[in-house]
Amino acid sequence: MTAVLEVRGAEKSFPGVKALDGVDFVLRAGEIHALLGENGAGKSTLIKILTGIHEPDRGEVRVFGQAVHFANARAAIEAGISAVHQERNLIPRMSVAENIMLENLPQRLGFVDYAEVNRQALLWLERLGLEVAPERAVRTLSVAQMQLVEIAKALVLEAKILLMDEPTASITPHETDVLFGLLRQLRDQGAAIVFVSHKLEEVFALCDTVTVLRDGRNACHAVPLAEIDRAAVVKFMIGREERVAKLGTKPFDATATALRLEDVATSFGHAGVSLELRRGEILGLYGLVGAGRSELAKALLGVGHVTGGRVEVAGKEASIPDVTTALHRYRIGYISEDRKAEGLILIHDVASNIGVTIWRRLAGMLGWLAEGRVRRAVAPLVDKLQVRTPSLRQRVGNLSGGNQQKVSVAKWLAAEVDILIVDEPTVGIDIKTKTDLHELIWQLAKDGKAILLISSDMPEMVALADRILVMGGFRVLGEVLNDHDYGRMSRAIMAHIHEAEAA
Amino acid sequence: MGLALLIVVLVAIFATVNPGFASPFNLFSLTRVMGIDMVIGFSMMVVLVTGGLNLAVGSIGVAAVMVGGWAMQVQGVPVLPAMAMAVAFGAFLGWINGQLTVRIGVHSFIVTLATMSIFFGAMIVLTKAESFNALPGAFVDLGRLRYWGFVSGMLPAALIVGVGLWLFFNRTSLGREILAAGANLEAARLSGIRVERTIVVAHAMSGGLAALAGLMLAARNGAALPSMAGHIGMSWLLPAFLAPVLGGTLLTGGVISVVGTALGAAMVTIITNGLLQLQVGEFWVQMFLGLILLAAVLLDRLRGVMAERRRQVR
Amino acid sequence: MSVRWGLPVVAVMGLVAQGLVAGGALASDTRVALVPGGPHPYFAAWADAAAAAAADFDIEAEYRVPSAWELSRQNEMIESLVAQGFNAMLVFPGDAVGTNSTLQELADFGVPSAALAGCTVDPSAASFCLGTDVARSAYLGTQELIEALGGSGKIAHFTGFLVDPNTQLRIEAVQRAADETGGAVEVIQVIADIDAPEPADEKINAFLAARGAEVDGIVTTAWVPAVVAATSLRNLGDQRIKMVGIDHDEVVLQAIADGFVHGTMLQNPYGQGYIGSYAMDLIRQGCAVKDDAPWLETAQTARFIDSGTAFVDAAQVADYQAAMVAVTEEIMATFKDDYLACN
Amino acid sequence: MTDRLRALALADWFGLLVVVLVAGALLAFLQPAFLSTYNIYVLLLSFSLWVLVALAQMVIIAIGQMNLSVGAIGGLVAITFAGTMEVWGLPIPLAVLLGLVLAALCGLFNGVVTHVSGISAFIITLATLSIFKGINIGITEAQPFYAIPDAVKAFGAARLGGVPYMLVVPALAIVGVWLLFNRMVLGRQILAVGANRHAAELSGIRVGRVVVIAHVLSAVLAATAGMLAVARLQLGQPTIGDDWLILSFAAPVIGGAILAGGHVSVIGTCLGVVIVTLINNALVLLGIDPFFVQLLLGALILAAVMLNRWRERRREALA
Repeated sequence: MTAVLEVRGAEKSFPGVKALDGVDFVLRAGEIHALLGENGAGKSTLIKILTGIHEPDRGEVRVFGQAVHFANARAAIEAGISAVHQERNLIPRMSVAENIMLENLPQRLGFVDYAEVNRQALLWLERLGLEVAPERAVRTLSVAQMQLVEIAKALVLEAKILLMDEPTASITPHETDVLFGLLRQLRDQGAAIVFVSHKLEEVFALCDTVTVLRDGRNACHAVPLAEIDRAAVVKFMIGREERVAKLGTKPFDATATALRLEDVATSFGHAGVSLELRRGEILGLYGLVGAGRSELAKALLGVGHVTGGRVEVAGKEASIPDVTTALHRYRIGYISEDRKAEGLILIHDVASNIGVTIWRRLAGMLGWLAEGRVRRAVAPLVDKLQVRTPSLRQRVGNLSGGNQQKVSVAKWLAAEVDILIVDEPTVGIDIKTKTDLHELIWQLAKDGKAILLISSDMPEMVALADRILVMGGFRVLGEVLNDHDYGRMSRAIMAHIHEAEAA
Repeated sequence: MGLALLIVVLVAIFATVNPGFASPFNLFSLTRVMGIDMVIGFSMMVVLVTGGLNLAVGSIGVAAVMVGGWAMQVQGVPVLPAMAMAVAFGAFLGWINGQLTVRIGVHSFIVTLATMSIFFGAMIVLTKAESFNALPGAFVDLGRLRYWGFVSGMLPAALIVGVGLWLFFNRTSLGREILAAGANLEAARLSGIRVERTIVVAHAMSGGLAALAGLMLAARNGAALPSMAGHIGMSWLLPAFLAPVLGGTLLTGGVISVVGTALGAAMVTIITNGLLQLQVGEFWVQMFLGLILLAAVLLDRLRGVMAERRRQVR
Repeated sequence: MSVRWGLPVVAVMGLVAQGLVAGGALASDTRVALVPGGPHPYFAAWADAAAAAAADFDIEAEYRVPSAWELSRQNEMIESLVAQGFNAMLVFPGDAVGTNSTLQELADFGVPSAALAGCTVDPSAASFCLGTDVARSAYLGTQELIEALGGSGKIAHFTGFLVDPNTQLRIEAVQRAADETGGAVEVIQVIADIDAPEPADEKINAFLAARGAEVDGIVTTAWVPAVVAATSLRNLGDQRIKMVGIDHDEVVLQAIADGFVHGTMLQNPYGQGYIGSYAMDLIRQGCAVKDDAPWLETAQTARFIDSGTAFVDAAQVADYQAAMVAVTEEIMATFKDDYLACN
Repeated sequence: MTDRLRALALADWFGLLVVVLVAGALLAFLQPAFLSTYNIYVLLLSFSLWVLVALAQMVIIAIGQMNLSVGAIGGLVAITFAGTMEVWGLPIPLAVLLGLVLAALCGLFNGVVTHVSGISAFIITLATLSIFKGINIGITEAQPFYAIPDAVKAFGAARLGGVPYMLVVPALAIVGVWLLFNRMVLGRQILAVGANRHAAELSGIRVGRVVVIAHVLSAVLAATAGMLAVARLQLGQPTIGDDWLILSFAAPVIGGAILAGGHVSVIGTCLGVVIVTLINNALVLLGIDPFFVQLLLGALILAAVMLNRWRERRREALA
């Protein structure tokens, strides 16, 4: 097989960091090639070089044997490389079809030919099994549908080289199956596909070859996946054996109810949601993206409102009009799944990000906030959570993803909440830090906090939760008592989901 | 700070080319304009940190001053309570802006675009556009206050306000909350901050500061004039935006530089004054002002980029 | 006017040094600056007047324009001129009230000043006000209009910025002239705040559309409305509606010649600049302003000198400048004796 | 058919259309002269000028930026147009062309400086506003140019019943801009850049080029407005453009444009201009005391914005 894409000795430095330090990468026609690595290993830099966003400082990139220098994204597209990027890259007010065709809108007499736009887009929607009208505005779609539009947008170019950066992050298992079928079909037709994912299960299910990066270098280079196993891949990624989170036993008082929902309906559209969360317990909320889990959390916090049923906090009926009340009266905290948009203030420093929940409490007369007091309140938490930061003055935006997540946990520890809602705590976080965070959450529960864990990461759920509520369509589909056996638990959970899909 | 350096260079150039620049008379009038422009700049700055804008600074300033003038001249209210009334009235108008912004849920640009007309129009209706020119001597004397023979009282006044603002935004919970909400509204909301309130407070502060700037200008003019900020208060907009923007306050919110705003105002006043002194053809002054401002903005940007590079390398 | 691309530094420094030695006895040390409220065509004649005065009286006289029509810009300009060594100031008040504090400071610094073209409101540090009595001009213009209408009819008044104190006086004066007819003449509409040409065009034409058939006369008391109204009447081809404009814009003058505008209330900017510079030089040389001079009293000040207000209609429009030169010469002839006490 | 009606009722500008019709009916009832041929002509004249000003701003709002220098560009081109004809005796078409080229250069400057420096266009155009206006004042020394060729004057004054000839220019501009944003790749790219700059970049759109083109387009539209103002006023006033800023933002925003970028409505903007024009017209037609004019203008603009926002929320609730 011929190499359609070849990277030799790529180097790329950013001020202060050497992101790529002599990386090789070879992609052949007719293969699906997994590109793996921890955050900061250089994956995204390599992808950005291949899509024309960055230029390498040194080394060469060859496409179909020709040395290329991409000045911008357009140049990469023209060279025959198309990509599904990790970030959302759709124009919300434009139609599905126009988004898909945006790189190359068909024209007639200088005007966009919308009939043709819709016709071509529809072909790909059908192949992906996405049943939405091509004229529909993207902003009215669900997250999973948007992800599929994103994929269609990359496929429509019919490029010989396809880069897919975490394409399955927010789509359902069924949609994932359809996508994988399609990718295999494209591969068999001779396309070369790069597949980036944190879900090793998917990598082993789909890919033929793997390249792992670590610290800007090749940990391995184009190894056939048939020849190695999961443990070996993980070792390539983190440089040693995977450390299993040390979670001891965690008895909790079954009588101390922290939060109770009875037949709750919300302005987001939840109906008949009941649950009970005890102090010291980790209650999992499992469900696919769009099941209504984060929305439930937000309704409890007062971002939306509870329109029916009864909410009790620590045994007393609670009405929560806004987040301030949730935090200061009922001591409920929420670690958002979207760190950048909802969790952290990236342009502010560590001290401010952690202190934000307790400024009111620390303030003296006339709201006076002595710097020393904030520092004394914040510094122990930074130590306790082992946030790696040069100082409390460091901008949070300059920290790594894992450390950012620790900061957002720290701010709720500072607030001394009793009930902590943790939403997708380890999305986009590398394996090392992930283990730390699991231990941290476990420890928090052990210290007596009631934790509502929202996660789409089944292994995480099975490892951490005491009980798992399965959600779908803004309702509770069922409950599973966790015995920490992955196989049994995942079957039980999926059974609830399939039952609901069938009904 | 790059601006401080730029200011030193400009002063050196102007003082060398025209000794009149450094004369006590000129320094006095320069520091007086500087002080007023600083407070106008602060007035815009406190709204910029929320990621909003306040186009009505001029309208509020004039409306509040007319209230103060009416209180002093017609009602015989003593100077200090009358000034407090004017500031409170300005804050009230700002509060209206804040409430409208939060309630309607549109950008404050649009809200204040409408209210700048409304406040100014109401002021004209109520005053019949007549000025108050028999203000108490104690008030008018504030405009003539002079220290060491060449510093107008306006400058220390503005600096005191600046120190107050710096403390407010760096050392009080409310100030920090405004900054947090300005940087990331949703994150602040989910951290238990009443974000709507921070926006309303920022607008009210902006109104109060605009009123204060108006009072300073009224003291300088010796009268409360409906015309002092131009048609619907438009002539304040340039100094209002230039000072914070040159000083590094982000239009997207969340970052504040009180010192920068003060230096920005100082630089604009010095450039304007210096250009007048240089006797470039007077009709061309405005163009040179624009060019120098553009150069300053670009230079500052370049400096920022370089500093960022250096910082990252370290 | 010449555009100066930087005077030789030495010369500037010399001049400044000279200027800063205040109260010198040399005949030619007067440096007078003529400062309008902002860029505006009305004041163009001041530049010529300044040049002529500089040559005739052996002084330095310069026309310096604030970069925008704002009181604060004008104040900055005036202060900077003093710093540059100008020692006498002729100012069109950016605000009839607000300019006083600046003039007071000039006086405190030993720089005499006078209000030119428009007046400041008393009490003022201005030595005198040489210019147009805006109220009187509006009043006389309205009377001319009423006469042209044959003593009765409906009239409209178009004027400038409401926040300009002069606008108040004009509105009142027009109303007063109409009231004096005992109801025969009625002011049916006042349109203000139309100093920018596009809104003026929009509003004046809207008015003509709504009440063009009803209205018999128009009086305008600001530059832009006069120009725009004259153009509109010309476009409409309407010679029925009588209009009295203000100032000497070519458009207005041509419309008078062509019969679309009845006449205009001329002012005398050249005379203002020329006589003003002359007076300032004398005051600098030790003359004092007399208290018992034949001052006129206006709504704004008790020390008013009329620089000449003339109504010009089709008969005089061809050589309106001659009329102004005559007025200027007339005032000049007795100015020193009438208004100043020199030793 | 009912689907079509429903789509119409859901369109951004439907509420505005209702407002315009109701306001028009009310005005016609209160003041019969409102519907007179001459008043229609006056309204259309105002509309002709303002709609170009509003479109000039709208193009920049579409990329999520602001152009504070529209008025300054309009004024500079106006006096250049008038001045070159008076002083150099340039033939009209050449003067028009020169004006457009000058505007394109101004826009190019705004766009390139904004893009290359990465500083917000708000700040850059705040500075260039001063520069362009300064050049204007420097050249004219505040004196108007009077010698406008008769052909230009005639064009500014000519009408066919209630329709001014001048309306041709904005009509072409409206159709052109509508086609641009709804049917042409460039327009869709402008909207894509405004909605999500990063996504647009990754979709192979040359963001810098699109931003610069939008600024050039904005300047050219402003220039067209400036030259029409000369034809209309029959003289080259240096103050042309001084008063454009508020309307330039008010009309697109009333028309449903999102200041953050990515969504503008040409029809909505036109209706926004109509509403502001109607308000101004009504204030004169109804003989409102001049002291109340500013207050009412602001209050009505606020009311229009609130109404539009209320409708939007209701529509979102329905969708």
